[in-house]
Amino acid sequence: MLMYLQGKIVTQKVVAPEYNLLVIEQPAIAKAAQPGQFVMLKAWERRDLVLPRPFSLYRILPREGQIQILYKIRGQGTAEMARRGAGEEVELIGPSGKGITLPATGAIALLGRGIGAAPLMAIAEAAKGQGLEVYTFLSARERSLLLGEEDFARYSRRVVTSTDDGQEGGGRLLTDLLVDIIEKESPSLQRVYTCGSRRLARGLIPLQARYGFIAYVLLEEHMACGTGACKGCVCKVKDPARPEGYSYQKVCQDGAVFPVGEVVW
Amino acid sequence: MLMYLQGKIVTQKVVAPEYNLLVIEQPAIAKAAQPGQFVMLKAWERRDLVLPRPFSLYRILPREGQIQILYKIRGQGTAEMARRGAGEEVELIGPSGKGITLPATGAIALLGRGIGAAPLMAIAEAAKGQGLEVYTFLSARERSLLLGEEDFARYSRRVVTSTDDGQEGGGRLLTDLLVDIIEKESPSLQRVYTCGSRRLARGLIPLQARYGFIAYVLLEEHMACGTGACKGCVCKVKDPARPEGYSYQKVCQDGAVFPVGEVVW
Amino acid sequence: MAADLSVELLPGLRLKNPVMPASGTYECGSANVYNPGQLGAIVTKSVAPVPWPGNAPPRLHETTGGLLNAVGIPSEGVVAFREKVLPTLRQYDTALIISVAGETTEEFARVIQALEGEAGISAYELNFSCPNLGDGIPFGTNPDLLYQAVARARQETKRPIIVKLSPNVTDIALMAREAQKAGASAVALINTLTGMAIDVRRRRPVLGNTFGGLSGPAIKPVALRMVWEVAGAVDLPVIGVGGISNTSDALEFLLAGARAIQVGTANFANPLVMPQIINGIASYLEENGFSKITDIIGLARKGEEDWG
Amino acid sequence: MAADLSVELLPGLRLKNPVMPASGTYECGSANVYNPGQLGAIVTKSVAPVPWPGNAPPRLHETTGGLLNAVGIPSEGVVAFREKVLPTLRQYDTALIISVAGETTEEFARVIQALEGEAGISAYELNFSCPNLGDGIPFGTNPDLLYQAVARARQETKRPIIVKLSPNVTDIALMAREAQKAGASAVALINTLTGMAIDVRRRRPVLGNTFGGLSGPAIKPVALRMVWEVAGAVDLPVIGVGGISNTSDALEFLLAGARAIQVGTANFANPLVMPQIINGIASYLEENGFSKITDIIGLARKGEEDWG
Ligand SMILES: Cc1cc2nc3c(=O)[nH]c(=O)nc-3n(C[C@H](O)[C@H](O)[C@H](O)COP(=O)(O)OP(=O)(O)OC[C@H]3O[C@@H](n4cnc5c(N)ncnc54)[C@H](O)[C@@H]3O)c2cc1C
Ligand SMILES: Cc1cc2nc3c(=O)[nH]c(=O)nc-3n(C[C@H](O)[C@H](O)[C@H](O)COP(=O)(O)OP(=O)(O)OC[C@H]3O[C@@H](n4cnc5c(N)ncnc54)[C@H](O)[C@@H]3O)c2cc1C
Ligand SMILES: Cc1cc2nc3c(=O)[nH]c(=O)nc-3n(C[C@H](O)[C@H](O)[C@H](O)COP(=O)(O)O)c2cc1C
Ligand SMILES: Cc1cc2nc3c(=O)[nH]c(=O)nc-3n(C[C@H](O)[C@H](O)[C@H](O)COP(=O)(O)O)c2cc1C
Ligand code: FES
Ligand code: FES
Repeated sequence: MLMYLQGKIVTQKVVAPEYNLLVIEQPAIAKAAQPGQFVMLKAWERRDLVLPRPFSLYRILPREGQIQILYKIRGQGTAEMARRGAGEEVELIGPSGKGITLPATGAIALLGRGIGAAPLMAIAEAAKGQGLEVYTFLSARERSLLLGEEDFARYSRRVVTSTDDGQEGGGRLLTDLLVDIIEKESPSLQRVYTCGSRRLARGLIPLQARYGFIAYVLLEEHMACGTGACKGCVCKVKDPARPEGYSYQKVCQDGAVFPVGEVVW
Repeated sequence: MLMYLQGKIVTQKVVAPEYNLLVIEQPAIAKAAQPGQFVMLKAWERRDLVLPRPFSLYRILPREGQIQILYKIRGQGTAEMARRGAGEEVELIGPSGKGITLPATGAIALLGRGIGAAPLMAIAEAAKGQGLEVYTFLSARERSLLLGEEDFARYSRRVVTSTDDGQEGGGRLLTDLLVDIIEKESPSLQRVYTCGSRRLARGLIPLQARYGFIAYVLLEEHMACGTGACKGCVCKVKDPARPEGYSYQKVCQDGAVFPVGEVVW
Repeated sequence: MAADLSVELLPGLRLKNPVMPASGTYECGSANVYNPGQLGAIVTKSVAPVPWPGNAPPRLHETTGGLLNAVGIPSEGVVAFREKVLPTLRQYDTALIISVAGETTEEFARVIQALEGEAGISAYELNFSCPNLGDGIPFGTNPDLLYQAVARARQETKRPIIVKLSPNVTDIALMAREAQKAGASAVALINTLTGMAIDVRRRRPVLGNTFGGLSGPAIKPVALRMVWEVAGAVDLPVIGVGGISNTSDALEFLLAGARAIQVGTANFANPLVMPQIINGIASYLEENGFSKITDIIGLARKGEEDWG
Repeated sequence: MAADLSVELLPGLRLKNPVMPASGTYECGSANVYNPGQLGAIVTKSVAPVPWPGNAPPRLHETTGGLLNAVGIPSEGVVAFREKVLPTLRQYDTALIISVAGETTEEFARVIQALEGEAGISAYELNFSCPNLGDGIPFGTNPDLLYQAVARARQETKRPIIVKLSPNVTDIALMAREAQKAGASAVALINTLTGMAIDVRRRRPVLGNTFGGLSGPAIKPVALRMVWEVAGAVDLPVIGVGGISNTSDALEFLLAGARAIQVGTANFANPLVMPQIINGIASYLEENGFSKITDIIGLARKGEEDWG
């Protein structure tokens, strides 16, 4: 059930150039949230920024009553967020979206590009907690932008990285690196989750049948409400019942997690 | 000559509930400015606040290369200003307006209500520097809102105060208190400057002939440019040459100082 | 004593307070925030005669103080609406206004026909923002088309008809007068101003639909001016919409002559904004010595002659 | 190599760059900030046939992302303008555009007559925002009046005539076509959107004139949409105006098809905004591999069919 609540900033720290980690005290949301869900956040009184901004839950800590957000400073909203410090309040709507459903047993793989790593951390932690094997694949432009590597290592059997400059993983595609691991280690891979790159998500489509997993992508769309009310955040999803062959689904309510094979790319 | 420059905040301090004193390093403006002039100030990137805000120069310190602004936190712009601290930059356009011309000898009186005291301080300091006698009259709702009393005392032969609650000056009108002093001390009063109350300014009109001084008022009008370009900040000034008997003058360029007798109230 | 917030919006339709959502910006119970029964009325997203998919994404873009939306009117169609949505909406203890969309005069009539057998509908609000299938010009900007569509809808129902006006016209008072002549019970204004944005990096329009509707605080001065004009031009209740984000905004519209107000874009950032405005209006009335809200409706027009 | 910023605004009128002030928002040398000769052109405050006082104060009110102004057209009148103002404006090494205001068709013609003997005027810009003395409707919202006034002005001069369009109309493309038919050389749009604000404490309109014109970032989406529409509808150069506050805003208008842009409200908070935009456009061109500004004019329309 969606809530509209104040949260208090516990800490905010810079984790990489232009990337911040925000820790927020908000017990009700921490208790209700599932991995893959997100919140709408507002941290300003400025009337020029009329919309709250969507952010995935990077970590969900029900016992501490906290949620964490890993974000990239992109425009005016995130710049304002970055100015807030411990003790200040933010406004939150959430938890939004359907979140993910983990398989009962076996292994999962997480493929994140850049800030796309953010929602994967919560999934990694939950999967590990449930006794699943986690394989994490991270890519970015350069090493300093590989986010959360150490934390992922705690929850993963393996963390494989790749940077565009070739310093990590020879700059190879994460899907290729995934195939390597599958071929070498034959994990019992049930689900793959990806975020941060359309190319990565599309690259998973042909691999599903070959390796017997189902791949999901966490989509982004510009959002106004985050609660299903405005109908603004749609993506095209295959729909054989329609003459066009697709229908629009709301990323905020019907997603943000979608099977890669159902999205019209 | 008007300039558009950055200024660096030296200090900002709360001087009364909702009243702050801002000290800004800006040598060129400090050097060029005259008492009675003002600056247009912007201290935000928010695009909802499209206009800079006008503030009188409370003190002009050419040797220190500083200007000071005494302001009341009223709306969103002044609230943003109050959030800025030492070392942060503000944008300034100025010095704007004509400023005042002090008499060569004799005495002047200053009548300020509330934040209207702000521009009078720069006048007091200049007058004292020129060897004139200064009589200062300040009124406010209550004692804590009498602004700059101690500083005025340094430049004034006398500081007379009145508060609406009667704790000071029996709550009497400053014009009445002025008459008392004139009657008792017979100063050689040449000019009277007033700011912060239309009633005070109008009250000075009949006193001019009786006591042989000229009274000026520092007017306020909502401003966009502060430089004479937008023609938005007009007040009605008597103009016998026109059939209507008045014409519009720009507060920012033709004022903000006007003879009380010329303003159409 | 608490001030009386209730208004008789239309003869026989008394609202407990003058605050309601703008069509398409509020879903009952989508956030667990308050009981929608507290509102003066519930207004639905516009309902189309048949299922409509809406526009291609991207559908949203934020501008300075505003929101461009090119959602279009995605709709499950009136039949699905009647079977699946209406029953839950009727549960709330407040007035229910059904927003109706169409691309032809007949389509408006068809939606109304499909709903006439249903209980619990307080009024229809006709949304004329869709281009007319015939000539592509929105009903809302063509006085003759508007007249025809309202007159046709009037034949279908005895229920109150609220005509929602588009601001993209030269003469909003003329449109309101046409609505009145055609039998409208009230007018609501404004719908969104047509706008667009260009992505400078990709060098193409941001929105999938190129054009979108601008809403939010940016448009409030235009909305208020049009409400002022219309309230002075027709003898119908006026509902004010456009950029209302807080109590002070809402009061401006009431003082200009609106008998009720709708809140749209502001719901997104602050899901509690409508109850906050209801409370805020009550406080304003009490602090200023008014015993009932009707005392302030149109009050800024008193002595209108004096100030132009 | 530095990109070529010059544009041929009109046959025979080449500007060194496409950036100029919007009428009424910039006074040459009023702040000692830069040489106005750097600008693509100088545009004056509208000049009236005889001295006009302008509207009663208050004339200004800030709204979210916008400015409401009810300045009116205070003017020294064309004779005083010619004797006292024009000589100094002519000194600057750039194009000079004289904005002309009137309340009747004849008044526009009179202002132009009074200036025809003067050298150094590059073009006239006709400001149709004043209500017509006859029926009170602004020229800018009545296509027939607009046509007449432009045609009449056309008789008076061989100089280029820029027609500045009001956005307060149903069909801006129609207005632009009327201007073209009547002999306009170019169109500039938009002037301000009519709006208002109410003082909730005093319960009366804020502005002395009740209504004012809304400008600033709030109106940019509407201005851009209208520029897009008009650039697709007429065969005339288009000058884009409305809410431009930085380089990115200016580029949006150029990409939409404007051959030049005007900056208004943004001058107040940032007197350096125009030179900054000129430099910003140059950087954008260089970073994106364009050698001249004309390469990007209308570029967002390419493949227009594809995206609606
Ligand atoms: C479901 C979801 C989860 C997300 N999770 C994260 C996260 O965990 N960490 C993170 O750094 N970012 C995340 N994003 C992206 C984040 O919302 C944007 O970076 C942010 O809104 C940018 O705001 P701004 O004001 O700084 O940028 P501006 O460019 O000023 O934004 C202007 C407008 O564009 C929207 N916008 C801009 N970029 C995006 C985007 N990529 N997706 C959606 N809307 C956008 C903003 O919401 C705003 O309405 C997520 C987006 C979605 C939809
Ligand atoms: C020549 C001049 C000198 C001034 N000197 C001082 C001073 O020394 N100290 C001080 O505290 N204040 C002074 N003021 C008033 C000060 O400019 C306003 O208090 C300030 O602009 C309020 O801005 P805001 O954003 O906080 O208020 P908001 O209410 O948010 O302002 C909204 C708009 O109204 C305008 N505005 C609001 N109040 C006034 C006002 N009284 N006069 C003019 N415009 C106003 C703002 O500039 C802005 O455009 C002066 C005004 C003028 C014209
Ligand atoms: C996302 C969105 C969807 C909307 N959908 C509708 C609609 O279906 N029918 C309608 O009449 N108006 C619709 N509107 C317009 C609003 O009801 C309202 O008239 C407009 O947004 C101005 O009000 P605001 O500034 O408070 O948002 C929509 C507006 C938005 C932002
Ligand atoms: C204070 C002010 C005065 C204006 N005076 C005129 C004028 O005299 N003639 C005119 O054609 N437009 C005038 N305008 C309109 C502007 O030229 C411009 O069209 C409008 O402000 C939109 O641009 P902006 O958003 O960049 O300000 C004025 C605008 C403002 C804000
Ligand atoms: S963001 Fe409003 S429906 Fe998804
Ligand atoms: S504020 Fe622009 S002319 Fe005075």
